Amino acid sequence: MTLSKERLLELYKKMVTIRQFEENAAELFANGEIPGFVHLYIGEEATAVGVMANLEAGDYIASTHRGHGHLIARGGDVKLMYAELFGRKTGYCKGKGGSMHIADMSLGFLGANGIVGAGLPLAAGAAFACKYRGDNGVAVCFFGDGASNRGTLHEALNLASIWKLPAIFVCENNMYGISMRQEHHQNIKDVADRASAYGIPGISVDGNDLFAVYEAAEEAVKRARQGDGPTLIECKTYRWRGHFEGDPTVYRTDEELEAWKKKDPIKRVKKRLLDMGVFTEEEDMAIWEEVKKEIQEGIEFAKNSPLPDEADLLEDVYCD
Amino acid sequence: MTLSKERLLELYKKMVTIRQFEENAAELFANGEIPGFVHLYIGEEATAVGVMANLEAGDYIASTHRGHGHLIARGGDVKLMYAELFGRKTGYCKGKGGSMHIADMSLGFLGANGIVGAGLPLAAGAAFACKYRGDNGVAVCFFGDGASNRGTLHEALNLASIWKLPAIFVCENNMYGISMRQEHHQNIKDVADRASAYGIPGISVDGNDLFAVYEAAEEAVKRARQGDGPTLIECKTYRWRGHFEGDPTVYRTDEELEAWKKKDPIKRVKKRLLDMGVFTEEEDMAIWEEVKKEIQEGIEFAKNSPLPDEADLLEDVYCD
Amino acid sequence: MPEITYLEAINAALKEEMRRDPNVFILGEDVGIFGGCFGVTQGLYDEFGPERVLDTPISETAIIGASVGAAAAGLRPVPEIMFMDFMGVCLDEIFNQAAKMRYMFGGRAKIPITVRTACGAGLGAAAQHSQSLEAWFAHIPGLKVVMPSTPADAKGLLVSSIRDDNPVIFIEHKMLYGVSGTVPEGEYTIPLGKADIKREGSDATVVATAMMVHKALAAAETLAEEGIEIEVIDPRCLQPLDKDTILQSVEKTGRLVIVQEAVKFGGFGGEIAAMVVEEGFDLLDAPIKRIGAPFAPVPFATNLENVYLPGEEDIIEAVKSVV
Amino acid sequence: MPEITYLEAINAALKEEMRRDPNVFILGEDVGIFGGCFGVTQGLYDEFGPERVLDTPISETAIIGASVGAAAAGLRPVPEIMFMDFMGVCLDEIFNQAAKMRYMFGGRAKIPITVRTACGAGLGAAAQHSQSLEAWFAHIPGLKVVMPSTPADAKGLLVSSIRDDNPVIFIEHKMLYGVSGTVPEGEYTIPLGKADIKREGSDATVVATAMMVHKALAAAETLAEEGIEIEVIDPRCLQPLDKDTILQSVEKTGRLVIVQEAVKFGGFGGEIAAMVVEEGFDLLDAPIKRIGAPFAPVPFATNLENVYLPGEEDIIEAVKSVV
Ligand SMILES: Cc1ncc(C[n+]2csc(CCOP(=O)(O)OP(=O)(O)O)c2C)c(N)n1
Ligand SMILES: Cc1ncc(C[n+]2csc(CCOP(=O)(O)OP(=O)(O)O)c2C)c(N)n1
Ligand SMILES: [Mg+2]
Ligand SMILES: [Mg+2]
Repeated sequence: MTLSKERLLELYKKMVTIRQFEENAAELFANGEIPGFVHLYIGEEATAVGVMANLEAGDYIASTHRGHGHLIARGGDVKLMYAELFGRKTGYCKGKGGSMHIADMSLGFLGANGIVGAGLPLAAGAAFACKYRGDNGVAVCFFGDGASNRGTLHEALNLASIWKLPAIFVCENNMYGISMRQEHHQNIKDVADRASAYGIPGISVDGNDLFAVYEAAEEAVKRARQGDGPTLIECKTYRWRGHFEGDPTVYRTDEELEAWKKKDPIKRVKKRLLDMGVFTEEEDMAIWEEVKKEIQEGIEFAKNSPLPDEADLLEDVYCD
Repeated sequence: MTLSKERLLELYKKMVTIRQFEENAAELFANGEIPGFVHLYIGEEATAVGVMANLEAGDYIASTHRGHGHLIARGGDVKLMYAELFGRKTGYCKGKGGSMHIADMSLGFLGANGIVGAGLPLAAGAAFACKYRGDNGVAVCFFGDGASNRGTLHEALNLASIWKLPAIFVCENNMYGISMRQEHHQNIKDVADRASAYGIPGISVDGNDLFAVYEAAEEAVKRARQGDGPTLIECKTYRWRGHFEGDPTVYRTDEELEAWKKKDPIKRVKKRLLDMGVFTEEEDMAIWEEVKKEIQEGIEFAKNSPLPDEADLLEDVYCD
Repeated sequence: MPEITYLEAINAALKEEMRRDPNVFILGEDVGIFGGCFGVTQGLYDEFGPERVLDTPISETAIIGASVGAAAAGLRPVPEIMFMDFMGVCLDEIFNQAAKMRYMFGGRAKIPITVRTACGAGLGAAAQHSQSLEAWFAHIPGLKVVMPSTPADAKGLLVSSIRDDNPVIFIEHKMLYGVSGTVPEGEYTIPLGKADIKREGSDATVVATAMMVHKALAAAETLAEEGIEIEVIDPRCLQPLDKDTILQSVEKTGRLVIVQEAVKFGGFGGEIAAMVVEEGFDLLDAPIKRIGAPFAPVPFATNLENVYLPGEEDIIEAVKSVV
Repeated sequence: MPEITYLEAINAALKEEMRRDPNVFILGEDVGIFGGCFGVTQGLYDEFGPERVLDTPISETAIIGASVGAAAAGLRPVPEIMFMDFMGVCLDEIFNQAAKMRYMFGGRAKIPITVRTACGAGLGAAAQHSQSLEAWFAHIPGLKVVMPSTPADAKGLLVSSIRDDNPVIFIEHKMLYGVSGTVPEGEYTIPLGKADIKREGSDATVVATAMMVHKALAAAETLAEEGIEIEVIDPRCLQPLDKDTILQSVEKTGRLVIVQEAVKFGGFGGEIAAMVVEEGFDLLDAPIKRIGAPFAPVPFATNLENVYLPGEEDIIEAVKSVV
């Protein structure tokens, strides 16, 4: 791993941004300021950031219903994100998509997705485009442990394998698909075990460890760019919030949640950065403050943005 | 393996019946007497017969587009089968289904299927019904190497595994899905390798060896009836005919075909039965003659059967 | 008669049928202790246990495929597809397997499966969680399609659906779950294929489904104040469709307005309009009006979703344009 | 003008567009050296090689899903789904992904994908290989739906579809592959959304699609002998639908017969009928007649399939009943 001090601080700041973005989203949702469904990423920050740190301009990402963290990690603009959550004209999708459909094509971010597992073949296709053009790009697909039981996983991984596509399939195993624990929804210990069914490498890492995720993704991205085909990476992690905001989480215990909070991915990086002398406690506090300001600005931007024009309802269905 | 002489002769006769049924179907199709698509099973007889020999009344079977062999192995009536291929009122489906949809619910035969891979979840469901009722039944699903790349495989095997369903998934790996060779459509040597992705046993056997197939299925059926869950069995075999009648088979060589014809599953059993002293050459010839008569009777029955009544066109859409 | 919600009515129907017939079981994502994404299956897991209330993986293809297999083998599965928008993931199992097996097998199979699912917008759930796709299913021979608008209908129709030996697509509207209404005491059924006249009137016939029945009834109140009496007909089932009740009403009123929440273009309203023109052309004194969503996916922003959805005003305007 | 078959016309369009634009590629089951189940892609593998003519596993979900991803990333995929009946296996990728991405993303994506598929009965291929399901797609905002009936239309419309920046469902009728017709020399396009008057007439308007255009033209010959001149309109695209050409014809004839091969109930013919009643009620001098398949799956036996399919006689009878 060859991350400079600046890069480390940048990644850390992204994790903090995700955390604060989501904490505020929870509050705004509770206050009735965000309509629809909101799925938060708190507790899983290391996964998005560790993977995305390996990507470059020209790469593609297919995200999920739990996509805020992915987009922030990719460099998305929190202003446009909040504006979208609020359903404003200035949002990423002009208010037409909402949390479950935020996309940023300029970042190769092919959208959050309301259909579980739908991103898998999309990413295979984007990876195919990179290979077809020979432009050295790769495509990453995030998906959950629950999604790993959809047929799309099977078909997409098989296709990516036989065509040796530059794709990285990242399973965010947060132990649950809504209420269903992994041990009930599949009869294997690691989702990564499924890689052998497609003749591709599969690796399972601690998804709360930024460095472990980074290294696994680094290797996978390298393989992909070299033309050696796809990799399945499983990141074991946990979502602190309910499945969606409003979920009473009857299916899990407080103890389990508390145990995972002790493994807070942000605190872990922080400790490491302190140990490494990358920053001091004060500098850390400054980062949190700086992010807080950006988040507040994002929320203000959203709140002050106009609603979509009703006259635009039928725009954007077709290209001309 | 504990097959009596009578059972061995019975199984052998079934293989001969499949062979002759199909050879005649090829000719009848060429003569324009059978409309639609016909997919023949010649060369794969040991698989259907070896598996089905382990089943009992009350068990279920989900078949494929290449289903004639399965139904004959299960004890289907060749008269009703030919009548169906001919599109006659007396056929298994009153002429409404044809080759791709022959079913016999009284034998638990849930139908050939025109949709590749569709039988997999159907069989899981039938196995569930057996388990739900506690009636000791099992369900077998046949599917091809090509079908093993459909999402239904993934979802059905996962479901069967977590619910420990009494299901046996039999992949008939005849090396091709239409024109696509297995090594091009998947990046694994054995389809059976996929079993580990679901935490179930997977075994690969010589599908042209009746005894090998029988033993693998015996074990799998035992496991299923004991409540130990599903098994994936791969039977390596080869179809002598084109994918469907009329296929010019540009995608394979004559040498390959000839090499496989040398591994004729029927000749192999015959040799074994001769060696074992189960029958003599003369008795074998008598079997072929007997079958020939039954087949001819079946064809006559079909030819002499009336067409479906046009007035019945709208019958059978709904139950009352 | 007791007053309960649409959600409670569906829950009660499930419970009663499961008590009555041991072959009935339910399966789907989070239908167990979670009680279903919208809470419809709450309490069933406690009463019937994991053998008859089965949480499934996120595998809609297997959920429906296995249900069809279990039905072919003699059980009566009631699978839940959480949002109707997910039907594209398991459609083959519905339209090529469940719907056609009986016919393809010459009448020698029956597939008694009731697929419950939630349609409709109004929740800010955007394009992939808000659709009304009933038209797809009504077009497929072999399926029955039920779309209740009230608690009483939901309960009686769900009981009938579960007892029916054919595959039934039972479409619940997610914005109706909280709506209350009286339901008959005790066990009752409502036949599949019988429309209900929700309000009588003589000036125009309004055929509406699901949520739109409520909008039509609200419009009726407003119109009544202006002296216009509309007859509001809820087909309740799209297949079989009760043509007679619709035609009889048009005979009386001479005017027809059809209201659906689904995208208007290519929607089921076209079938009703075409049927009336074919079979009751001479009954019509004015053009038929159809109301439905415009030709766009469901937008997220609340203000856009509100204009997108057909509403009371649209109905009032359409009625006034024909009377 | 050269005379070629419908199949050759489609093959030529693919070849020309692949030569013209390196971003165009095709993928599907057996489209390579096998040349496609019906032979439509014959020769393309030889010319363009395995990089641009991709044989896929039997994984329709991945075929379409990957096509959508590749299109979002800037390519122009032309996937083939061997039979339209298999659409239930990849419908989510079509209607929730391809069709909606642009709208959901606020207009900031384009998905230029042309899904080719074969519809239609007549081959004895039975219930799961004979369907016409165009109504499903026409109901989905974001898709264009094309259904050519002649070699010339097939070629010009396929070229336009491939060049179009929107997802297009291009529906070929398998019984038309062998039908010949003249096509213009050289490169040409036909705009999506423009109907074609296949025969002029003044006594009744017959709107027909795909194979039914040919049956309508045959019926026209017979009717002409009896002095009845029908105008045969082929919409060619269901979305966008050329309403004007239909309404203008009805204005002239006052009579409308709509013919589709698909199951009549809930089919696209209902949309046309309803549209005309809404927008051209006063133009009609007689009830609209719709012709389509009866409410049953496609039967296997040839004699049943023949009665099942709408034919020339049905059209003649319908026309006579309204003129
Ligand atoms: C095809 C489909 N089925 C079901 C759903 C409903 N749903 C939304 S998120 C979710 C759970 C997803 O679990 P997982 O993949 O583990 O992701 P996580 O939410 O844990 O991040 C479900 C069932 C859906 N959106 N799409
Ligand atoms: C979902 C689906 N896709 C494609 C087809 C067309 N098709 C029919 S058989 C077949 C090949 C099947 O290969 P395999 O599963 O290996 O069975 P085999 O024919 O070799 O016995 C294909 C592609 C289909 N019927 N259904
Ligand atoms: Mg999860
Ligand atoms: Mg095969």
